[in-house]
Amino acid sequence: MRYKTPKIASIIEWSTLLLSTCLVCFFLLVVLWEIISKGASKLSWEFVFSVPTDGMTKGGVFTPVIGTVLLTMITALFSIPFGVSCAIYLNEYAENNWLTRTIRASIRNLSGVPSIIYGLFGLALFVQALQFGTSMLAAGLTLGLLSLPYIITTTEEALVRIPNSTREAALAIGATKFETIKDVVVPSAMPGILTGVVLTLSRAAGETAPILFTGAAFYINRSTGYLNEEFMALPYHLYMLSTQHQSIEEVRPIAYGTALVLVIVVFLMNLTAFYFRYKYRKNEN
Amino acid sequence: GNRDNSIKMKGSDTEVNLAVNLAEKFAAIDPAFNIAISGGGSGLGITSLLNGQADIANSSRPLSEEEIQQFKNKGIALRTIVFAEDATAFVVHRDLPLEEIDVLTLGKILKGEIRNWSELTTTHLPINIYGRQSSSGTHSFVKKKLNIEFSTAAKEMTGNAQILEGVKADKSGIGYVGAGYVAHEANANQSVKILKIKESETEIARSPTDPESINHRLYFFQRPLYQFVIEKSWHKVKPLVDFERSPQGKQLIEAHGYYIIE
Amino acid sequence: MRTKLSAESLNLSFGTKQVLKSINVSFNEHEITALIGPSGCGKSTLLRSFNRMHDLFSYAHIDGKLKLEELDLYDKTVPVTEIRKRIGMVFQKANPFPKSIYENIAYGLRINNLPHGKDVVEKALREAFLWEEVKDDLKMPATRLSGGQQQRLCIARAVALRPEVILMDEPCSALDPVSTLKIEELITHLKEKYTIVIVTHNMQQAQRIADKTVFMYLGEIKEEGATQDIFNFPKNEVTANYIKGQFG
Amino acid sequence: MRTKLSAESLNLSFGTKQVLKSINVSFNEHEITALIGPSGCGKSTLLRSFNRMHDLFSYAHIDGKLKLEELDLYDKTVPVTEIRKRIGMVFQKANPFPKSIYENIAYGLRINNLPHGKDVVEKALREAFLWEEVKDDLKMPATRLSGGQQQRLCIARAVALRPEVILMDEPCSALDPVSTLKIEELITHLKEKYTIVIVTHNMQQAQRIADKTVFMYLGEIKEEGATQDIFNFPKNEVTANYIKGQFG
Amino acid sequence: MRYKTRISLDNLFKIVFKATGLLVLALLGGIFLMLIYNSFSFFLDVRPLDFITGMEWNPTGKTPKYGMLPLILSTTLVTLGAMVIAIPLGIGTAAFIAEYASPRLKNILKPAIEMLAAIPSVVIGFLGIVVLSPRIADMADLSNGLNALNGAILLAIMALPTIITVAEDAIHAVPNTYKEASYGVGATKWQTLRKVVIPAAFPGIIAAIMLGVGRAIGETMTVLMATGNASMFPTGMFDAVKTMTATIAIEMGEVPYQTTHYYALYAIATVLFFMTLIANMLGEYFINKFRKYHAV
Ligand SMILES: Nc1ncnc2c1ncn2[C@@H]1O[C@H](COP(=O)(O)OP(=O)(O)OP(=O)(O)O)[C@@H](O)[C@H]1O
Ligand SMILES: Nc1ncnc2c1ncn2[C@@H]1O[C@H](COP(=O)(O)OP(=O)(O)OP(=O)(O)O)[C@@H](O)[C@H]1O
Ligand SMILES: [Mg+2]
Ligand SMILES: [Mg+2]
Ligand SMILES: O=P([O-])([O-])[O-]
Repeated sequence: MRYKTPKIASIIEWSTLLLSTCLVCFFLLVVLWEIISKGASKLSWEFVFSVPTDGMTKGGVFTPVIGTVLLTMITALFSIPFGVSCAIYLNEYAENNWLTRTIRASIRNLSGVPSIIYGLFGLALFVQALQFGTSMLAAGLTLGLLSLPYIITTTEEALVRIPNSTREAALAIGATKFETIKDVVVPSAMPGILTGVVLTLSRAAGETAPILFTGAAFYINRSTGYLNEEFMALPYHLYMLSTQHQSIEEVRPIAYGTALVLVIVVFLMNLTAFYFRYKYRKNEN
Repeated sequence: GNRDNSIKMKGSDTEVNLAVNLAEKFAAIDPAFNIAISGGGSGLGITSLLNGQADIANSSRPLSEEEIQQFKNKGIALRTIVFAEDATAFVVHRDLPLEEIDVLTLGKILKGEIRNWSELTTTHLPINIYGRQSSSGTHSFVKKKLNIEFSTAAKEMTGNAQILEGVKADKSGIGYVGAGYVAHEANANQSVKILKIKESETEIARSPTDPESINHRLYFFQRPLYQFVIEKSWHKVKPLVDFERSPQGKQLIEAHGYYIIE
Repeated sequence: MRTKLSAESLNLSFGTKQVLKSINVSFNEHEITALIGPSGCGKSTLLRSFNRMHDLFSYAHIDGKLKLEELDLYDKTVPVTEIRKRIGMVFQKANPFPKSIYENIAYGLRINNLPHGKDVVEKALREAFLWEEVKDDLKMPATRLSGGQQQRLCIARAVALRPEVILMDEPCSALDPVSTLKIEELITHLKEKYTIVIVTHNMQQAQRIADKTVFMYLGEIKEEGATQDIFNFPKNEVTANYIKGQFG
Repeated sequence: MRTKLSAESLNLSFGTKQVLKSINVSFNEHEITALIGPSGCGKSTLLRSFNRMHDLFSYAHIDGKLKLEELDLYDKTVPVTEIRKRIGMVFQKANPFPKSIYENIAYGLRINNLPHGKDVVEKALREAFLWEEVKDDLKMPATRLSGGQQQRLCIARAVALRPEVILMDEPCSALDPVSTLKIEELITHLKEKYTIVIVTHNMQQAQRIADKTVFMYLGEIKEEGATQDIFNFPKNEVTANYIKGQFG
Repeated sequence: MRYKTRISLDNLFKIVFKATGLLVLALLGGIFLMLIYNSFSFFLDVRPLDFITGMEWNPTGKTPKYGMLPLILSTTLVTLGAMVIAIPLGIGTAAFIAEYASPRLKNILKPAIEMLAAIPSVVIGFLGIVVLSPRIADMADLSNGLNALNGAILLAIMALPTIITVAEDAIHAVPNTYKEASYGVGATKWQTLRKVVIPAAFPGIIAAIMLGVGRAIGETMTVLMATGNASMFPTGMFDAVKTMTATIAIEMGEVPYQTTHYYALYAIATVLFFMTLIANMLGEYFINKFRKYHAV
């Protein structure tokens, strides 16, 4: 009988947490069910590999798929090296003084800056000042900029978690600072870094606001993949199909199909990264 | 900079679907043809021309004085093409007991002076206005034509289609869209009702889907659809414009619910 | 006996708290010096200042002259890795890399351009008397080892590199007497080639292996000298009390 | 003497590696039992299984009966916190919370609804002979203390709660002889009220304070009995060798 | 590798890291400068006070009105609604996953949450149009479900994964030794969670909430698609609202450069920027207060 109170209390405590988890899962299931059940009928290789036709009321989503893939590649190529280096600089090199703290605070703050503001900045910097025009390159770099603070913050969080004694261990055997970082600190922090990068990139791939003014087009008739041309992207395509297209009702199945493809593309990216992370962890053990 | 054979077309949401279809058909004839088309509203198209981000702007309104000046200041020469005639349709829910409306009353509704359908009909519902965003040529066209300011309660939908969606579901909604968006509504099972417009209480109400009225320029909200082309890009755009004017192009335009007036 | 490592009027403070007070000390080549003193007196801090581990803390202020032979350890033109390569360290709390047992040894060898084959790793683990226990689990994360095993791993890692000086901060604290004796044997063996400084709380250990003993108290060096002298004829009263405390 | 804590045919493995093999052992009330044995033999693992610290590792498989008086420690209906409240623990590697020194002590008191004023904290720190060294830095993060200071802090934290059983995993490994003696005094003093199990590598320490000694080897208990008997008349050859300091 | 090479590599990378670090900082700093420069131009035309406290937003009217109070209010309404839902759910779920879930369940839940995070905002907005808003309209007997509530629920769903993942990572990263120490003094799991684990993971949790709020405030597509976009003064969760982000998205494309309206949109962006700044600075404050104990 001594344990009665704690037990009931702990059941209540436990179920509060369980309930919130269930609710979150419910949200996910609703979203997935809606998209899969309504989009599945459209989904086929043909849908993915054919271009939109008949004023986008028929055909598939090949053009936007290509656009999104290329766009994400530009984003990754820009943001990962710069983001990770910047985090390493801040955490391993910069002295922990007020300046660094201010910079860190600013970067944290920048990860809360609305993505549309990055769109404005991309417009001003890449489209206008650097004369890239509304183009794949401008949009990709804009998304890259948007991703930077996230990558920096998550990378830094992962780095901070490595205890100093681990760094000391490497330094004490004569490793240079760079070697310590490359061989000990970064590998130990890798799962955290990877998680951050993955989440950031999949987010970037699904972003619409920053590419609104920097290069996304309602329609292009051929996907040439040139960096200086406008492009179609899956998220923008879905936005257009669900709000702008002439016959929203008629293209709704295509919209669902597009949503499903977009979700699949993003999930595939995540799975690839999960795989890397899993492999990494296995190696570590 | 753009590659030589690649065209950027931006602007009117009213025209964008038509433009896509035209481009698609033309691309079948000329495989080297390469175009990117975006909507966003006439204002967006014109601004993009100014900013060097487009070769053609589709516009459902003429250039404003201010814009003409801006082009002059920047030293950008334009060609103006009128390629079709549009009739802006006002739509309400199909259950609303209202068939026609005069311009003055319509203005009051859009201004927010008349706030309840009970003032016009037997329905007791507050009026919901489904409008367009300010970059819309249609938006400024209606505003100018009625000489009003829109009520701030008006929802700003980002495209014609969203307005239709809204009105379809909303028993108390009213909205406006280009003719192309209701072309099929006239005969199909009518998910929205197209209001007939009369210029004053006494005149005949006319429908935007009635070619007769349009051809005689009798519908109150009728207007030309423009394309502005940057002179410098004219050489690459010309084949497309020629295609629009070909019989096949004209046929497409009409099939989309717009009109050709010679 | 040549002086290998020395500190001259070394003062060190963390923020406003002074932890080392005008330390003058030198450690001879081919000798083992024991550093003893009550907990918190600054032994680890002194040891760490020789291979510049305090560089990691911006709030640590250090002044004085520290030298490895004629080399000024805090000279800006001397690469710190060079120093750390020549001065190895075993930390008070075992800090294996979060990598496999094998990698823990191989890594240091590899970056220092030393042979790093399986045989070398095995030899190092054997020297620290760890081989038998781990030979089947070389791929296991080192963090899963028992406390004493981790400590021996860290000793193996440091010794494998054959630095000129080895600083050991209580290397046997988590070890049973048998392993301790074996490690002591290793240390004694190593002294023929290297300079060794060892922090220990174990007075018998100090007497067994140290040639010289340094007694620290509240951030100062109270007494130093040949081990036998310190333990049998302490000059300073504090030293005497401390040493008696342990026999008493 | 009543049996307070006991294990009956306890087997424990990490993955496929068996670390404890059919352990049968009991610890008496008001007695100090020393647990000795070479590094890696399973002492920490045994200790940790009494307050269910292996629950944290999914790859640990445990079976057998562990009891606190008549209470089955692995009974699903018994809240594990209840067990841990009654069985205190001092870990082998000092693990202060990343909080201030003061909070390190006050925290445990607070969540157990014990008085947790400044005076209680002071008393606990005094008992572990840490007060004088930290009284001006109570707000400093405990992670900045020296190794031995951290260890004493952890002892203070555990002892402050006055659990029925105190498990200590090498509580004095990082301590100098003087502090060690004082901690031993504290432990001897505590045994009047509590049951104490202590892992130690220090044979003198075991002889000084333990009533009973248990010798472990390769995951098994080789011998147990009154401390004097074990050290003077070991029955088992392995035990004898270990105590004599010759092995392998 | 030869010793010289190693040292020069070390030096090289020191410079590389520093240079990239500074470049990134310069780029990100550029955002700030751009905002300030353009807003400054705006305030040459319009009084700041009129801008902040003006009750009407109508830049294209005959007499343009640049009052952004209704926009601020709309954004606040939607974000607050979203956070009321997302913060407790998020932290609860994070704690559940980190502390209670069996390894097997965890292996299902974590990827599930990451999946939810991966779902693009435009998809959520789309579902807001086709699934949620009709339900809301039905239940509340409205003609149209495109309103603040619709937006808030959608934003909550979108902020949740961010909050959960980051908070869970933080909770999980709390070293076992702290938990052992707490269990060692007899704390219950719940007590340990609340008094040791959550405080130890506090910076991460604050970061989680911050990222969540940031995502909600900054989200453009969902609100653009799902909240109705009426620039009138919002009076409740059932009103159609036009948030600051949606205003920028709708109006940016059309405005000619270097006009008052153009600057006005940058001014909105600046206000948005400062809203997030305030939230984040509060977060920073707590983080620093706590980080002290994580040193060494
Ligand atoms: N988490 C773990 N995973 C796998 N193996 C482990 C784990 N913890 C301990 N072991 C192994 O179990 C054995 C016993 O470890 P334990 O920590 O109990 O030793 P110990 O007697 O306390 O040694 P020491 O005196 O060195 O601390 C060792 O071989 C160790 O490598
Ligand atoms: N990073 C730090 N910040 C502030 N004070 C510190 C720090 N490191 C050590 N100290 C303080 O400096 C003094 C000396 O610490 P040090 O670790 O050198 O002691 P020690 O002689 O090694 O003790 P022990 O035998 O307990 O390990 C102690 O009072 C300790 O609290
Ligand atoms: Mg020390
Ligand atoms: Mg142990
Ligand atoms: O899209 P618009 O035709 O109204 O500019």
